[in-house]
Amino acid sequence: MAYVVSDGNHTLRVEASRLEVRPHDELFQMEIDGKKKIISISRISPAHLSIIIDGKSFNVEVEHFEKDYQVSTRGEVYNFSVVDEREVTTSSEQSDSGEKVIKAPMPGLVVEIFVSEGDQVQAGDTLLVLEAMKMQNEIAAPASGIILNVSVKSGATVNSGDDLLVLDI
Amino acid sequence: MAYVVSDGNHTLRVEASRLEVRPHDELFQMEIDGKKKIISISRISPAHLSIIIDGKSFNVEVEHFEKDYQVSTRGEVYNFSVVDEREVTTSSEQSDSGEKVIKAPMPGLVVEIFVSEGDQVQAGDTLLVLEAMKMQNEIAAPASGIILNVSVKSGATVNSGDDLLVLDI
Amino acid sequence: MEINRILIANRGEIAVRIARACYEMDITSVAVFSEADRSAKHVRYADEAYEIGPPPSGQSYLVIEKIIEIAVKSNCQAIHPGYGFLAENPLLPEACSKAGLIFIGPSHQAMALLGNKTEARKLMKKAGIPIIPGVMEPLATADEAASAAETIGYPVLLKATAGGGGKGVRVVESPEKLKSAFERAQAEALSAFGNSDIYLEKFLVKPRHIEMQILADEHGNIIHLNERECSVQRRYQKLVEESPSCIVDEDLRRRMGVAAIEAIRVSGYTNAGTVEFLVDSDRKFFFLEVNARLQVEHPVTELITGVDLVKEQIKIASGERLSLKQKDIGINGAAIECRISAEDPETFLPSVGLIRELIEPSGPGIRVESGIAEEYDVSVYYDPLLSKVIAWGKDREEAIARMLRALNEYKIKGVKTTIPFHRRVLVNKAFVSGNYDTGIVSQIEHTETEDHLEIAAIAAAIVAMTDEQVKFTSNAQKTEAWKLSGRIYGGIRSIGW
Amino acid sequence: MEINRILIANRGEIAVRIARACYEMDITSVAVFSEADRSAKHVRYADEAYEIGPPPSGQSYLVIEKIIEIAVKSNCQAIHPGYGFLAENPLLPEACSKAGLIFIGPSHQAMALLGNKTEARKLMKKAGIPIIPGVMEPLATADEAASAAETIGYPVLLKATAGGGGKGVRVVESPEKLKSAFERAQAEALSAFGNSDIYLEKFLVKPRHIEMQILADEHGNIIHLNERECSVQRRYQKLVEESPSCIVDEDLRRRMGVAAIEAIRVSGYTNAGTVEFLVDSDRKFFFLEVNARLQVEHPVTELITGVDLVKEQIKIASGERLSLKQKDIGINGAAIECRISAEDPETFLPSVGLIRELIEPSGPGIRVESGIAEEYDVSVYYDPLLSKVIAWGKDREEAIARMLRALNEYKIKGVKTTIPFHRRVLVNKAFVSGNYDTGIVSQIEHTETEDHLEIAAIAAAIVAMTDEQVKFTSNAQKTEAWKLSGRIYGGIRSIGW
Repeated sequence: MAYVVSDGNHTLRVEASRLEVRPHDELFQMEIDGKKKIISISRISPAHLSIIIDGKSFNVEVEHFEKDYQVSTRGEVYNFSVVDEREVTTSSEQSDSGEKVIKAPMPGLVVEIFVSEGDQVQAGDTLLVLEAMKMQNEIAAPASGIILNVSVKSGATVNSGDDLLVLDI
Repeated sequence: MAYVVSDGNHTLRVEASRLEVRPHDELFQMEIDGKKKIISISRISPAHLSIIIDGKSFNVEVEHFEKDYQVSTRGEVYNFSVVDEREVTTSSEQSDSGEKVIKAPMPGLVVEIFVSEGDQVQAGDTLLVLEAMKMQNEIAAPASGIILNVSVKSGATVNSGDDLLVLDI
Repeated sequence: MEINRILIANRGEIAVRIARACYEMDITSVAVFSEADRSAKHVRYADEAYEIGPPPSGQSYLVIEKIIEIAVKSNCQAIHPGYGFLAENPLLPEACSKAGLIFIGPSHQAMALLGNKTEARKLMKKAGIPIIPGVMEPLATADEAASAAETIGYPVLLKATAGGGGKGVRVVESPEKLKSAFERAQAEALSAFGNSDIYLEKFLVKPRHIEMQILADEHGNIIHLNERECSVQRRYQKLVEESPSCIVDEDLRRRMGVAAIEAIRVSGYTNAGTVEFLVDSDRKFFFLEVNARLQVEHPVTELITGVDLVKEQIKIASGERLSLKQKDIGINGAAIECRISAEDPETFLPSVGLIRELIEPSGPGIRVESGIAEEYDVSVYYDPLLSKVIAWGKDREEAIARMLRALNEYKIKGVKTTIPFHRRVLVNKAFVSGNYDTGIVSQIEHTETEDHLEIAAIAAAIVAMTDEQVKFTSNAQKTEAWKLSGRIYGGIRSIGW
Repeated sequence: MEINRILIANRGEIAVRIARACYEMDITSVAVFSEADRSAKHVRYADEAYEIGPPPSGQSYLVIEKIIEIAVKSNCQAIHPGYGFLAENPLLPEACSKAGLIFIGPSHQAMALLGNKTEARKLMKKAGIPIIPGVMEPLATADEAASAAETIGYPVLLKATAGGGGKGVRVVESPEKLKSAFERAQAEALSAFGNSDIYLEKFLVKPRHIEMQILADEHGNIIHLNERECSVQRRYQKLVEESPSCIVDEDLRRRMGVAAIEAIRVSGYTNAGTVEFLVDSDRKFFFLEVNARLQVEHPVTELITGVDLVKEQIKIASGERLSLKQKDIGINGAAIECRISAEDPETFLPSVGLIRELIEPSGPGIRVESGIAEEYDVSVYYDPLLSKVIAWGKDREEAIARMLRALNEYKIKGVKTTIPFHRRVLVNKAFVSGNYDTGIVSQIEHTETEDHLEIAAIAAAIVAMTDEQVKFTSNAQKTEAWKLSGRIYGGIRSIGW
């Protein structure tokens, strides 16, 4: 299996095949950007791997939601997208102009909304206030544009990732 | 469901029925030796229960192997047998004379055996030496009697609960 | 009066901290909990626990009548409020004394006096303690605030008179931003404290936030237990605290101690409290406020003095005289605390979810005060503070090294936490040098590291490959009755980010 | 010579302890592991880790050539042996110096001298340090031992000359038991140390076991770091240790310190070491032996002195002068350690199995040194010591209260542990009074308690009822690939008791 792992700045091609399942670990043959390595993996828990590679020992924590991975090791945190190589060629590119959906960055209560459909806003303008964990958080416009749609009402409870507004930029 | 719970010195009849499954706990109606109580159970993990009963809060840890239960709470440890009431009447009593099987109290290596079939031994005599975790443990006769059978050989590795010898007492 | 049963009117790590002190003193601890907290650590830790209402704190942890009722019914002699919630609400000590209960904290009169920040400033000014220029009365409208700000000069600081913990606080750099900030501060103050009063003061540029820990018994004895440096703040919320402070020498410590003891004396304050000061670049100090409660950061003081502040609080509340004299209080080594919150370490946005894996640090010099456990559900209802790590070292350098080790050992899976932020603070040059001020957080950048990029990519690929090969059947889901879902599905489903 | 890479020739909690010190000193830690230890905590904690052989220690952790080979290949400058395994085998320091590696401990000459208990006793006798009457030469046969015992008078003690840690030790009350005991001691000594030599000495009735911690640099500077009381023993295995000792006053401490420093001086010993004494009921002390290594119980000394002994070991090994003088060493409060072993708390028989749930204590004054984690497999191959809990208090009473709290918080599911035993020690009247001797363990009874019998019975019935209703399908077992079996099946299957 080969995967394309990208953190936005770097894209790595990682090919992995399981060589051997042993009582206390599994051996994998890895090829990363052309370099071949044999590594030992012990999966301590679903999110927690012990990796030994060339004698170096790493505790690595991996959490993911679909293709979005967060990987931590030795105090460093990486946010990756991980895609099966076979899928890469068929995936289309996302546009970065036009409609921009502003999503709730956290669960909370919509305290106040400052804009309505059709309003012209500048980048940085406060669009609405979301209260969570007793803090009032101002949600600002990521770019200048026109409000196409307001998806929530004042007083509503939203979950992380829920649509708040749509902005035409 | 009713269970007969015994620690050797005390035998309690415990009847339990689930009243309600709530988002954060379950309510049970309990009857213990005739007294009725409603209790709240939150099962933190398979072996770890939080119980609130009349406002008293208990962390209780329960481990079991078949009908043998070990229950710990507030630093106290209880060893119970727990039997479904319907089974109690049909179970027969165990004899405590005649053949006594001496089992390995822990996994280990049989270092030396001091007795053979037919030997007469006194209570407290060393029968064999079992090495585990670098300590040599002398296994002594629990009572006087005659060795009917020696089930292991010197140098053998045994698991906890394996038969070592049979003694006629 | 001997205290042998205490109701803890709080939750989270501080409720566990207080229950621990009770255990060590052979006192029965009684917890209260909202419906959402049935399985929380403080409920499991306490000897007794009573449900107090629905999840929102306004219907549970903030309802004085319910707390008093449970305390009376469960035969408690005393209530410990912790910090936050009702800790600085004078109605609780007042209700306690009406119900014949001991409040483990100051009298309601002293609390009311100090809780009104403008009254407190007037009192301290009269007592000769230096204060920051500002308006002493609550401001009725944004316009009133605007004219006061013009007089004092920008930048100014808006603060809730009933405030604390960074809530209802806004810094305003220029006139056009005043109105919106004033309204936000009012709304936040109302939501957090049930009181929307806002006052205003001069905003000191790059000050250090240094506070003195006090113990005062009911017989007139007052001592201080050295300073805490709390300048690592974001939005007036402390993130890292340490003791001793790098800029406080013997002389400054003595002078701030005298001022702090005087502030406590003139306000008739008893029990544990903290006098907060701002210290400017000339090492002049200004009275800020008195925190009329045990503070989040009290453990750093405990580690360098050997004094258990919660036990001292209980002893004072039971009428005992302080057994400690000022000369008994020394400084042994250095201690640092990091507050671990369920927040994104870059944006500080809250993160909620189920704690799926938890490995806490330990070893030489490390103490953890935690309110969480595996399977604990971090909800939107309460403060995001999960736990605190406190490191002790023979000197500050050793304390920093140990804290870095502890942060490296600490694994909390299921929610995002501020652990990566704290690592950046601890290696920040200004922090390491000790020469920093309250502006330090804005200078701490997220430096992209590539050291372990390859290993991280390999791990991600291994997990992607393995998880594709493991198919769960619907049968396995039946075990959800045991709430094992977090553990079983942890590798393929993530909640909280 | 600066040390920046250290190979840790050990496993379990002590390997983690040493790796933690390396982390704090910015030194790369290199672990070795047997096949059975691939997932062990010390392997995951270290920066690098190399497999060293099959599970039995004779084929892995005890193979000097392999350890030296890995140290050289991985560019280490030094080897830390921990305690146990090769820690007191002079062949390791000898092999180190041949390979150009630093051994973090004494020279092989000093170790060989002190490792031979009979030679050590002769040396100390010559230096004027009081010793216990006994035979100074290894005894060739049981008959030889019998005649020596007749001369000295029963009871006598058989001890391995290469010994330590209670292995190869037997007390013999009467002549008829001598032969069997002698043979058992020889066999145990051979298995544990590769050397079956046994010597014999007078067995003091009800002595206290008190030892002095020493630091000695390579420039002739030697200091002691107070005593440790280690009288809570079973089969010469220490179970609970504390510092300071209740019977050591300033004068006795000074005199034992002088004797200990002299013992170290005359043996040319460097690095950290411990001089063990027996103290009789008249508070006369007798030299027992020098432990030529870091000891299991070193943390109690660290907590009352603030000195990190592992860091000091590394600094001494790199040739530094001691930065501490005798006058810098004080006593701050009191500390107690409990050794938590995978053993039945009544019979002390070993217990093996998978750690299914682990909750470690923390909070004020509590330190844990642990070699285990959830999913860790406690195997039959190694010492049953899982971890150590160390409690600090401003006085002994507070340290005991905190230790009881910590033991109450500590949850290890999957194996039996000695935690219940330790609880009984800590509430034992003789222990609490401080007036106890090495016979204390035999007086600690398992008192049947009925306080929580009903609640325990209710919990058992609930689990019985719930588990009958939960049926696992064979599909669920497929998830065993993730080693989740312990967690998933934990409630219905038990391994280890």
